[in-house]
Amino acid sequence: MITLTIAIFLMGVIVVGLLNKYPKTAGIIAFFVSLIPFFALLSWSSVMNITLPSYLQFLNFETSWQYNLGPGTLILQITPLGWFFLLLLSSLFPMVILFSISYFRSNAGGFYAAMLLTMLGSFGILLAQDMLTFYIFWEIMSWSILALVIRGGDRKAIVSYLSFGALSAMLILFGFMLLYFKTGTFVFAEMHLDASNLVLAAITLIVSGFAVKGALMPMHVWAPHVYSKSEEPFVAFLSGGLSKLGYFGIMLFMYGVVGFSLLSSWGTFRGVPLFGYSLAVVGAFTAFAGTVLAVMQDDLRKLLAYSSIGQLGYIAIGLGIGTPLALTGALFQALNHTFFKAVLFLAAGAVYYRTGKYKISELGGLGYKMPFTFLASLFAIFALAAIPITSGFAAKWLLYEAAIEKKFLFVTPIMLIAGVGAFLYVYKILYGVFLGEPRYNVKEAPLSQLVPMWILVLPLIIFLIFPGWFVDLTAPILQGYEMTAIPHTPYTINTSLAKYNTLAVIFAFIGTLIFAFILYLSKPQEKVDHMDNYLAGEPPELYDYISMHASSKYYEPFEEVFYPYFKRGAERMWEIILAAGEVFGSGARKIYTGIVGDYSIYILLFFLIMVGWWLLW
Amino acid sequence: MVNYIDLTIQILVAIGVTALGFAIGMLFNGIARKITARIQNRVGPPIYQGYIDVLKLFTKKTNISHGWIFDLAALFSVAGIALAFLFLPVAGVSLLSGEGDLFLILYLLAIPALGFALGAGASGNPNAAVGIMRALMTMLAYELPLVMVIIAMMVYYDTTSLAVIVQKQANMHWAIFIPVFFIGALVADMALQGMLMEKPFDIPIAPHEIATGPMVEFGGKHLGALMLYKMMGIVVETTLFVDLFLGGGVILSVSQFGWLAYVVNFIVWFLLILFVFFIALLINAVFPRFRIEQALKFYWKYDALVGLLILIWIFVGVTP
Amino acid sequence: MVSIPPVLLIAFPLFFAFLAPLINMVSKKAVKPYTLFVLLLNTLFASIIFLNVSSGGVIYEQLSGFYPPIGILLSVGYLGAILALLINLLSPIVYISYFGDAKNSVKFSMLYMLVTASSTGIVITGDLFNMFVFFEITAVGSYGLVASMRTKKAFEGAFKYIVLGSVGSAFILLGIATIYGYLKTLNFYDIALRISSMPPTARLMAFIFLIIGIGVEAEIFPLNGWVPDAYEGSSHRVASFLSLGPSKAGIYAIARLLFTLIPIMGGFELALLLGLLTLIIGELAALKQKEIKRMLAYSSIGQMGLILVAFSMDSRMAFVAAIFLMISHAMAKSLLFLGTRNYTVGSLKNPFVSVPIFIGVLSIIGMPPFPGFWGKWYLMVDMASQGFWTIILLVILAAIVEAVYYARFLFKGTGTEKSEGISKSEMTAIVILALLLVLVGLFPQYIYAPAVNAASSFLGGGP
Amino acid sequence: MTYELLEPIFIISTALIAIGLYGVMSKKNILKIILSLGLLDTGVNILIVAMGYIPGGTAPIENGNYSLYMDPVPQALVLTAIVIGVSVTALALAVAMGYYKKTGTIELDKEGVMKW
Repeated sequence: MITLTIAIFLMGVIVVGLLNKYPKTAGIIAFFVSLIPFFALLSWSSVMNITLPSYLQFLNFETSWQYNLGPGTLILQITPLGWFFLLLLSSLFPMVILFSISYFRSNAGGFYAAMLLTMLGSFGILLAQDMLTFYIFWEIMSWSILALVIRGGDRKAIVSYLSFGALSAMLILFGFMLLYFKTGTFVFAEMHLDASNLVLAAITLIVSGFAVKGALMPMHVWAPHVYSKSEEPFVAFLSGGLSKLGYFGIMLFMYGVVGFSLLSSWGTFRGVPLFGYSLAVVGAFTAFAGTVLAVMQDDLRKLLAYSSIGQLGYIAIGLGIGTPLALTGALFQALNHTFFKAVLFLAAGAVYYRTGKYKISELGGLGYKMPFTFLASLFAIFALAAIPITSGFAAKWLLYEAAIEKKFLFVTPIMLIAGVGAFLYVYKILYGVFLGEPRYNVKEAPLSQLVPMWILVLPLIIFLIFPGWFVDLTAPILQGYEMTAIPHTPYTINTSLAKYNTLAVIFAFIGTLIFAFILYLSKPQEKVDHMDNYLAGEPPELYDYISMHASSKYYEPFEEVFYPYFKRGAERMWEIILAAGEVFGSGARKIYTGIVGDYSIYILLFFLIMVGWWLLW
Repeated sequence: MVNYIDLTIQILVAIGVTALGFAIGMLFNGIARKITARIQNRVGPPIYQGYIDVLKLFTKKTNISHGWIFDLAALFSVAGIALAFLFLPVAGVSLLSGEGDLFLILYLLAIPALGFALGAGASGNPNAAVGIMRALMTMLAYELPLVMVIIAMMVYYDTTSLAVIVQKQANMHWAIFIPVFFIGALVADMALQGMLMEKPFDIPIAPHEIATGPMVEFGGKHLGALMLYKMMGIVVETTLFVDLFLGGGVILSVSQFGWLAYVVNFIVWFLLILFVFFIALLINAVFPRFRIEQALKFYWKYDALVGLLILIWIFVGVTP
Repeated sequence: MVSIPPVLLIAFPLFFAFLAPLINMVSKKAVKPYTLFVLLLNTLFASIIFLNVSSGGVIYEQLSGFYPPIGILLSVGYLGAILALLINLLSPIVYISYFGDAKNSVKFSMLYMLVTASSTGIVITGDLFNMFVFFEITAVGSYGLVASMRTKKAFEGAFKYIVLGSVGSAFILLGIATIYGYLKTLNFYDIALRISSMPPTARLMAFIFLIIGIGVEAEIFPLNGWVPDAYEGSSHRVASFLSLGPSKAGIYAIARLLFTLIPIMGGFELALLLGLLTLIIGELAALKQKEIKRMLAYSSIGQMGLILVAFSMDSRMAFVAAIFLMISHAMAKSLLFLGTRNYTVGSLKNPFVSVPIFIGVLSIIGMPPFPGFWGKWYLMVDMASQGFWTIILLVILAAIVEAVYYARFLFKGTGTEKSEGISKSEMTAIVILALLLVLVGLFPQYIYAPAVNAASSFLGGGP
Repeated sequence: MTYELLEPIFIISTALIAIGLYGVMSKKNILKIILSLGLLDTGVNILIVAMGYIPGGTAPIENGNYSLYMDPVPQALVLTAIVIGVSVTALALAVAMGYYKKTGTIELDKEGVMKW
């Protein structure tokens, strides 16, 4: 069945690629192909101790698969961790494809082909059991993203993505080679690592390679360019789904291959491995800086990009701390981020589909025009800002608890402040795009765009009520790392520090809402246009750009305070490194003077050096 | 099996305490106006003016709504602030406080704020938008020192639950008597000034610049709801402060004194929050308003620096 | 299985190359199909010989009636068979691109067949002097091809190539003279057998002479001054052809020299040093390059350096890696040279251009599942198991630099510039090349088995 | 077999090679470079022919007298090398003509050349 899956995927790639002229047909075919990983996921649910309902028993994908490539063997096998991340990706992917069917009006075959390839790559990565397989699928995923970035057509995005992609690939490759030198095998299960510095170097390289995909600072430079200059459904999948693969890699290698006890053997600080501690610090820094930068953006997609960077930083914090509590939190954050960021990017896509604009200062008042898009994004925004009426809060809460439990005195305030900063930029989205005065007379997004958005909102609500179900999912994963899942019931989570009862929150909120609603219903009201306001004057023309909308330079005082500290960012650092490389490059170029006599002199010199070397030797 | 009688009693207590909270909030509004007037050598309105205002607004005949998003503001702000209050231990009585912790409370406080901001944004008035921007930035500003102190306390008491922190301060082992948390209380009090939107941090509502900012478009029952939110907000925020540093006002143990303890504790709690509020009012009366950048710089440079010292103190002091 | 004499591989196109003017007299239109037919037939021969070799081992063939060591010997080894197939497979594909060209020069077709034949000759010959002759034919043909654009740049590049090529051939002759002077033989086996009887000084001198002479053709660092200029001066098609034929033959000769001919002490270390220098200088020089053919030429230099590094590891795995790298470079670089005529980023709008170019770039950078990846992977695995960290680091840095300049170059501009684009025939050629890249990448096992044979044979001192 | 390096023939050939290389390295004029290449070739050829020289030997032509003849292989080599040299020179001259037609000069000037 896996052979068949891969074959179908590859055939799908070719077929949709050839159907470039017929975007709708290609989209529908791609949608059906994209459902396969989800079925595979269902059929493997036994690894998570979930029994499949009888009407789904006909799905039986084999749980392990090998393919002999002559010199090496591809080994795929489902593991709990892989299953979990496959859950995120395979449920997001069909929705994104569904969204794109109506999003693209022409020339979409290449898009679907590359998207299918990214999913194929991710599928392989999540199941890989040895480094060769992992690397092959990792790079397939990586360059299919590149293909999609090229479709976006922005040079800076392409150059930064390809450069960082290569950097990441090479870091990972170098790390793999170190591990291979140490163990003499590529297979994860056969590796016997010890606490030598070589292994430490290897794991550091590997983790920094994955950090590029996970957009951890200072490896994040590519992300804003790519996110803001590519097609929206792809960005939704990239930010929501593919960026998680970086954290999958980090988790796999830190806890699956190396293991917590070995990590601890390189030194611990207050019970946390130093390695993890530094990862957590990097994550916290990323969370904070990403948030601050997000507040400063005017382009909706750039804002969401920096917000992604910031939110992904939380996952790194959780993976760094490495207690069961923290890992649960990190995985939960990964799940939430997958769905809410996808919804937000899709909503941005729907807004663009209708208005053709991405600049926040040029949008406004769409909340009444596109109410369902607005509501879906509102839910996503609640999740992003960790408001406790979506599951977004539970994840952040677990991470805070984990940090306090390990007495991360300096990291936790940064995390919290980043959380507060998130309010700032989500309000920018809300106000700039959906609220304020209307500027466009547009219709609601088409149904095939609304449906995926609302389906993606569902998990945020389900796991709000039953965070315990989520903890159940993490149990087999943690078991693999010789840890036990945190104590929980379906709707409560207990930690050594406190308890979180979702039912209490929900019922209390419903109760207070009823109270408020009664107050609200006390008197009848009159509805007026929301231009009819205290300013008492009409703007010159209703749908004119010279309007009273305040979203242009909305956080100007904020920028004035923070900009000086952020203007010399990581991008500048990399530019300096590149410039240094170019200095060497122009030095090397100067060798080729274009004068044939000089070239002959090189030959003679080489001859003389050889002879001289021999004479000396 | 759920004990329905217990549950009913709990719900009734919750409703009662919430109502009490709203009542106290309205009272505080009157007290605030009276005190400010006295400091400024005016007579001022009567102390029950808050009740009159709310009653008037809710019985007004013309109510203007700017659409359903606008209406969300009224719902969310009242519901949210009441929700936050339910999760606070009040005078040692932990209603739902055992079901959540300080982080939850900090985030619950965001619900009314966000709802309020939604409504204000939906009104389409630029003044409102500017006001919200200022409010959010003030929030960012004061949260840093506040959070630093709170985290120092969490690590010190080895819990994140506010109820447990209050319990550990029982028998007058109030945090404020510990030198480091005395400084912490000062830091947090500065933050409280911003939370209460009193001068010098009343930037968001600055009536002279942006016509009361977010509230500019509200009238009638909508404004009534917002006033309820603001009044209740005073109670919630001062209670949070009292719970953190002043042992929640608990001076008598319930197990020893029975119902008397409740009465005494509630009175002490009331006096303490009044005292905290009074300090805020005094500062309010004598200071001019900051600009928003100045507020941010004040909190992040000076207040947070002290907060950082507290963190270092705890970091060195607490053995893992 | 049919077995055919390897000499056909050389003689056949040579003969028909000289017939081409006759065909031209009969019908001008027939020349292109005729040439393609000849090349394709040669592909067929090459594949039969490849199959013969992989099933039956090395094929020897004497020419001119004398027995070795006096007579001229052809010996098709495993590596020779692979490369002969590679060259003869790719040269018709690149030739396809000529069909869409308005120009119809019989000289071009002749030279093309000539160079194909002689490059093949280099990889299947068993005689040093023979190799020299083939080198010279290749070189003369290539000079003519480079100059065939008849622009100032073309003449200039061709002239530089001629000068350096002639100096190189003089060095080869000197090397041959040295060897012959001592051993009185030019047969590879004889030389290899009796090389130890040569005094070390003479042996070393011969080695130096030969490596300089061959190195000019193989684009090794201090000897490759002509490369950027000649590639820049020549047409895209010729550059494409040069990177698949002559350069591969040259690096084959270097490998032959290193492994079987004159195994001197420190030879591999020297090769490693030269390879690394070539790699780094080539990649760095490409970093700030503005002219696309020149950039690709520098990139070629870097790739040749990498292949030399792989050979210099003197181990089976790395040898296999070198073979994959050669395949990757031959296919991908000719694809890129062909596909980037009239290049602007706007030409990427056409999927039949953008997808092949994309695949080519990926293979060069070393992304799976393309041949370049297998090459780099085996090379790294081999170096890792020997613990050569510094070299791995250098190779990795070079790969990153490579990615940076390819990205900067291929995707520069805004995408709105109009471009004439490339002709249908060129498109056909690059699509076929891309397909080949994908096939080799997805099924490396079919290359791996002969490659391992080649490695064992070379490491054991055979052809 | 011994070689005496001081034999004049070796001195001559080495000198020719050196002159040829010097010319290639230092001259900008295309014709001078081509001439230098010719010198270089000639030097190498002389060296190879000299290598096969046996004092008193005859030409390696089968005429019944087997006693002493030159080594035929170097001569064959040199013949081939001369042919190749001629063709390369011819090609180089053709290229020089082409260059002259395009630029009006046979100097490889410094400004116009492709470089870097």
